[in-house]
Amino acid sequence: MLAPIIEKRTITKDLFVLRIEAPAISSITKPGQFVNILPRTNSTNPLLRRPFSVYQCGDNWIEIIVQIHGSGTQELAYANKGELIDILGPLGMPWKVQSNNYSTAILVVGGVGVASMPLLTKFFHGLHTPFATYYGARTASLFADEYLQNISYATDDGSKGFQGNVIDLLRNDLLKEKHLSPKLFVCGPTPMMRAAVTLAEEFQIPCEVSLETEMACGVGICQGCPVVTTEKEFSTSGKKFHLVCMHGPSFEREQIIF
Amino acid sequence: MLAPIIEKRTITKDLFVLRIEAPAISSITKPGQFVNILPRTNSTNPLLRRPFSVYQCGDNWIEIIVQIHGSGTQELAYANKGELIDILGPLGMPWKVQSNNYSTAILVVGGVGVASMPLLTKFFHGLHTPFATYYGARTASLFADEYLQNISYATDDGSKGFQGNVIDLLRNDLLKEKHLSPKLFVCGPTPMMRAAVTLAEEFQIPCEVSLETEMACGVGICQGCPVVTTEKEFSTSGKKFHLVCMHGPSFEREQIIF
Amino acid sequence: MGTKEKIISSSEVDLSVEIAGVRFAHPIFVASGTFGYGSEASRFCDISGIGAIVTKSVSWKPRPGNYPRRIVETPSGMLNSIGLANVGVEVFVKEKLPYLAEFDTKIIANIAASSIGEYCSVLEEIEKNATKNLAGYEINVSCPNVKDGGLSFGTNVEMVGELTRALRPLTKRLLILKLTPNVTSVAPFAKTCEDAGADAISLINTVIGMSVDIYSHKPRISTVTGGLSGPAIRPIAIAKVYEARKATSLPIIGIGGIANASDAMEFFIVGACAVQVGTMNFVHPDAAIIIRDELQAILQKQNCSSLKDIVGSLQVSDEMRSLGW
Amino acid sequence: MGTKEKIISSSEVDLSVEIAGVRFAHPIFVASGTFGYGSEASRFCDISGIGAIVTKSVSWKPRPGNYPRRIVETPSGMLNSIGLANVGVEVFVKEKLPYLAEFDTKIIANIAASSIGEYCSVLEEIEKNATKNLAGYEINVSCPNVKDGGLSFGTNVEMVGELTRALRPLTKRLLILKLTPNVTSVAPFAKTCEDAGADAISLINTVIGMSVDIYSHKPRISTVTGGLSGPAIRPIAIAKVYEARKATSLPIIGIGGIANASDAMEFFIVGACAVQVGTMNFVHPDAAIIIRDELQAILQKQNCSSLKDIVGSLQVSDEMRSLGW
Ligand SMILES: Cc1cc2nc3c(=O)[nH]c(=O)nc-3n(C[C@H](O)[C@H](O)[C@H](O)COP(=O)(O)OP(=O)(O)OC[C@H]3O[C@@H](n4cnc5c(N)ncnc54)[C@H](O)[C@@H]3O)c2cc1C
Ligand SMILES: Cc1cc2nc3c(=O)[nH]c(=O)nc-3n(C[C@H](O)[C@H](O)[C@H](O)COP(=O)(O)OP(=O)(O)OC[C@H]3O[C@@H](n4cnc5c(N)ncnc54)[C@H](O)[C@@H]3O)c2cc1C
Ligand SMILES: Cc1cc2nc3c(=O)[nH]c(=O)nc-3n(C[C@H](O)[C@H](O)[C@H](O)COP(=O)(O)O)c2cc1C
Ligand SMILES: Cc1cc2nc3c(=O)[nH]c(=O)nc-3n(C[C@H](O)[C@H](O)[C@H](O)COP(=O)(O)O)c2cc1C
Ligand code: FES
Ligand code: FES
Repeated sequence: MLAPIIEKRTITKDLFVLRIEAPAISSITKPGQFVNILPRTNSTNPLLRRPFSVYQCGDNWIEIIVQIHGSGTQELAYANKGELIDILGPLGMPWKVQSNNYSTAILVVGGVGVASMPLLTKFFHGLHTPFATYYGARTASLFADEYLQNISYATDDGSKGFQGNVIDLLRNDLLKEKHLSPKLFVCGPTPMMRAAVTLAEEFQIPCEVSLETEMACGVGICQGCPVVTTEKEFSTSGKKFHLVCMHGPSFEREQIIF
Repeated sequence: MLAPIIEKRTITKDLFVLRIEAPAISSITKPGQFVNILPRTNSTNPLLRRPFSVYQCGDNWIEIIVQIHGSGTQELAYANKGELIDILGPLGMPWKVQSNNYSTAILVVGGVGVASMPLLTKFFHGLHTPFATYYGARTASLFADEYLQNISYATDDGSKGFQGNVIDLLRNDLLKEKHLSPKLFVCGPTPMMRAAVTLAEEFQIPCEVSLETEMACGVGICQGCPVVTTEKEFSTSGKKFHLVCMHGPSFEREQIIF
Repeated sequence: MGTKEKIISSSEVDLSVEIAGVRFAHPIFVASGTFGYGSEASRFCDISGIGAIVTKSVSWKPRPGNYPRRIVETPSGMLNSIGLANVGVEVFVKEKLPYLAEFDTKIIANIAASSIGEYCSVLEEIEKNATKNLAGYEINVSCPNVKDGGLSFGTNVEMVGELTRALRPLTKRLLILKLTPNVTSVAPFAKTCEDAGADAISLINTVIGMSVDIYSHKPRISTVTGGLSGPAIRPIAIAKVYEARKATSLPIIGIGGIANASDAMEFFIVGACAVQVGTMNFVHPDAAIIIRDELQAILQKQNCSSLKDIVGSLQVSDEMRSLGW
Repeated sequence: MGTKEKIISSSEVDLSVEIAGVRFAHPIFVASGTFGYGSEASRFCDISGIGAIVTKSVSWKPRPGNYPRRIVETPSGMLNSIGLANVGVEVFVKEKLPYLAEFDTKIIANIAASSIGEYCSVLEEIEKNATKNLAGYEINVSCPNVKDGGLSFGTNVEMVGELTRALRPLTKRLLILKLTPNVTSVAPFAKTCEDAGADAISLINTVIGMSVDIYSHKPRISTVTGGLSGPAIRPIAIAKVYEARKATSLPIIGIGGIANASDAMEFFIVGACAVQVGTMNFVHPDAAIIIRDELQAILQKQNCSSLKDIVGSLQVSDEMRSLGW
């Protein structure tokens, strides 16, 4: 679907937000879903779409927040307000917010993992579910917290909040039993997500992580985005893998080995 | 060389002019030479540069006039003022204006063949060489005559000047012996250039045509742009071909078979 | 073409194609492994509007597929090493075929196996459970990404002959052999398929390729090499179809890097009677539908009333035939 | 790598490479047929800064080359059918070699011929007129675009062996065999070259490809098929180098789709000790120089003091080795 960019905001040198007019997507997107965007129409290089979490939804628009990484995201950085981009979505399964195994939601965020948190924040806020956000970054200037709430910050350089990593900050609070029956919703770099899973195992609390893998299609037809599962008999892809695009991108910690 | 676009002018829906700041090129370009432009940096599709005649030269800039044709020219149409484009030149040999086998220069132009005429016009104007321009197009709105002088127009639909093709218009004037010892300098669609050569043969006058062939390199290293020659022993490419990029793009009618 | 000729209206253009007696509404199919089993893309694509669906290679047992990383983007292409991840023939006939039977299109079941016996068993199992729109079988003897994925078959012309002869008596439906480009010459394979009783051949499967991560110094694909697909390989595919066309009179289904109707036309002109869209489904899940519509428009513009006039219409002068001069 | 390790400064990175005793300043060469005879691009490129120049294939007699159209752009690549247009060995030794002798770089003379005798004659003629920077010969047995361009040699492993054995006694300089990717397996060719006494192999030459004009229904290239080159084929080239690497201990010069230093690194990691830049010279006549500088920067970043540590550093786990599981 071709959709116009209606706003572009720069957050940091290599982080920006695109607001795209797409009522068909904004009307049905749930927290944790993503869209698949073709960086460039009419060229076969880059060839494939790039997946981006839906960062925010309005009446007739969605936003994505993009970290410049390689050729495709660089291409998007060149896009201007008014231009059309080719977008497919919403894709993937939402965060598993409906499960009744927790009473406090803990949003654990690292870097551009922030992308899937605003819709989750909105959801918990709307339902008056108690929630807290733990947000880590290298330094204060890298936070993109416009849509977040109840935030505890951690920075490597101590320029904002706790000095150290966000998982240690969270551990301190869990040790203090600050949160009643918490579940972790985690999105960030893989090492941080692994640390979060270890922490959740330690405290025996539920934990859902949102994974990133390379994707060719984003819709379940290429089988290109597997993650190893702990389950024995689950997906149409056989016994050993889930597809991140179709069964994820987020998984309960017990479902997968990553 | 990366050079900034300092102006962009639209002539018709699919014809536009880019002014590019490039003193190293503008200072040495001769009428009939061309530049080779990469439609897009950092992508391998389109892969190759596209050749464009130097349309006009200023102190520190050159202009090209571009007809949208396929993916590469479309890409250039998206380029904006301020952007950098990758340009190589000047390339090729100039029009053979120095030969003393003519006293009146006749510029014969069809369609986007106009691109190599302004510098030629400037040259003759500067030397006070008598010259006349015959310019044909489908209809009046397609003329790009801002830099031309002494123009006789021909249009297919009669909307400006002579109704019919520009070669017939020229034949009429040659029959009337309107020009003293003329030489034709021709650039336009291949059928029109062939007709010009036939006309020149008929009147036994010199005629130089500016050819277009696909080019991979534009500098003589790929051997991808041959034109069949009449000569027996000429180029490093062997006996049978000239390279349009290196030995051309313009050739005296006796040199080639096209 | 002259402007005075009769202008063909789009609805008049006959896109239908018949392969060994089986009629397809149009010649734009989707390729095995690039469209799942139909259900996944149904949200984005009018399944009934596809010429035919070639299903993901199915083997006797379910296969989990290869460890990640399975895909890498390359210039105008991609490498994959999925490893024939599939549900196995049991689930295939119980769930997938019945699901696909609901759509007004033809189904071609692609089969992968590691022995002639297994190929035969899978085909027989499907044949026993055939649904009304099952048009036939495409035999994958060309998967480069698993040890037992058939490429050992695919590069051995005797084996391809033997396999074809073994499968032929088991079905009256279409028997299509899918050939690999990873051979010096594809002509003997095409000829052998014809002699052994195949109804058609399809080509090309992916081209063996590789990519390396320059930071970890590891291959990017978990199986070291993978299969290259997408627009990058289209010129290779067209050359292979051209070579096969000269070697056999069997119908040929062209595959490789098709992104639009113009690309498809190149295959038709060279002699393919149908084509399959692969990698481009990942970019546009409705690629086959879009290409069908574009094709109709192109043929109309060329004032051509039937695709049949295009198939094999390549103009090669004798001068051209004598490579070099 | 750890941040505490010694940081290598650019000037310390040793890019030099030795192939069978011949030292090259750095491993970025330009490929035959993509840099003319040096003079053409000298305006845009510091010739002396190139690792080595492999000259356009030279044959005994001058060859005009094929009729136009000779080139077609394809997705991330191009097809060519130049037809070995060249000045012939007489002009080559009289004009081209002496011109190139003026530059502070090494020259590798690429030879094409249609018989073992002709290959020998051309090599002997050049050997007789050798200039001081002539490092050796690259034997083109892989041109797909002329009837007698060697591809008949290139796809026949016995012929390649015989040719190598015939040429070997004629020179003490480097004897490099340039192999084609248009074979089922390149390994036997690599092995044969080693056994027959070659000093090195280079690969790949172009991949056979084709493109059709959908309006005229004619092949776009005058010889119907042409050779595909450029970034599109890079994954194929890397896979072929990997295959050859396992089959021989000869030095390998990697060729195919190299556009930047990262691409070159992939070839080094897989086991090439040098690379040639081809098609990308057409886009950037100074590509080899740019890539040399980028390479230096990359190695510096990886804290690597010598290219030798990179060559063949591919990490393949046993798990990976067992294709599929
Ligand atoms: C479900 C999901 C949600 C994501 N949400 C966001 C987001 O909201 N904001 C954001 O900035 N990034 C997000 N990413 C990561 C983003 O998709 C990659 O950064 C992007 O694809 C890189 O493309 P490139 O062309 O710039 O990089 P290149 O390295 O040039 O890409 C080459 C290929 O690798 C793939 N690739 C490279 N890195 C990644 C990666 N980390 N994840 C997936 N594919 C990758 C590309 O898609 C492409 O196919 C998300 C990824 C996934 C899977
Ligand atoms: C010496 C010379 C001077 C030229 N001057 C001008 C000019 O001043 N203004 C202008 O608008 N056009 C000019 N052209 C034509 C222009 O180069 C082509 O229109 C352009 O290359 C088409 O690129 P594309 O990507 O839009 O088309 P595509 O068809 O997508 O291009 C595909 C490939 O074919 C080549 N190609 C296609 N058509 C032509 C053609 N007519 N000539 C050469 N190569 C072609 C392209 O360069 C490219 O490699 C000139 C051509 C030559 C040879
Ligand atoms: C991710 C992926 C999975 C594939 N799986 C199969 C398969 O299971 N069986 C098969 O016969 N071909 C398979 N193929 C090959 C395609 O069917 C097709 O032959 C090839 O990709 C070339 O076409 P394309 O360039 O249009 O993709 C697969 C290709 C891709 C890219
Ligand atoms: C236009 C052109 C001409 C070529 N001519 C020759 C040649 O004369 N001899 C030869 O051995 N290889 C020739 N090649 C092949 C290249 O040397 C190289 O092997 C091939 O193009 C792959 O590298 P690339 O992808 O970097 O271009 C030619 C390639 C091109 C594109
Ligand atoms: S990205 Fe294709 S199946 Fe997940
Ligand atoms: S375009 Fe390369 S030689 Fe002329």
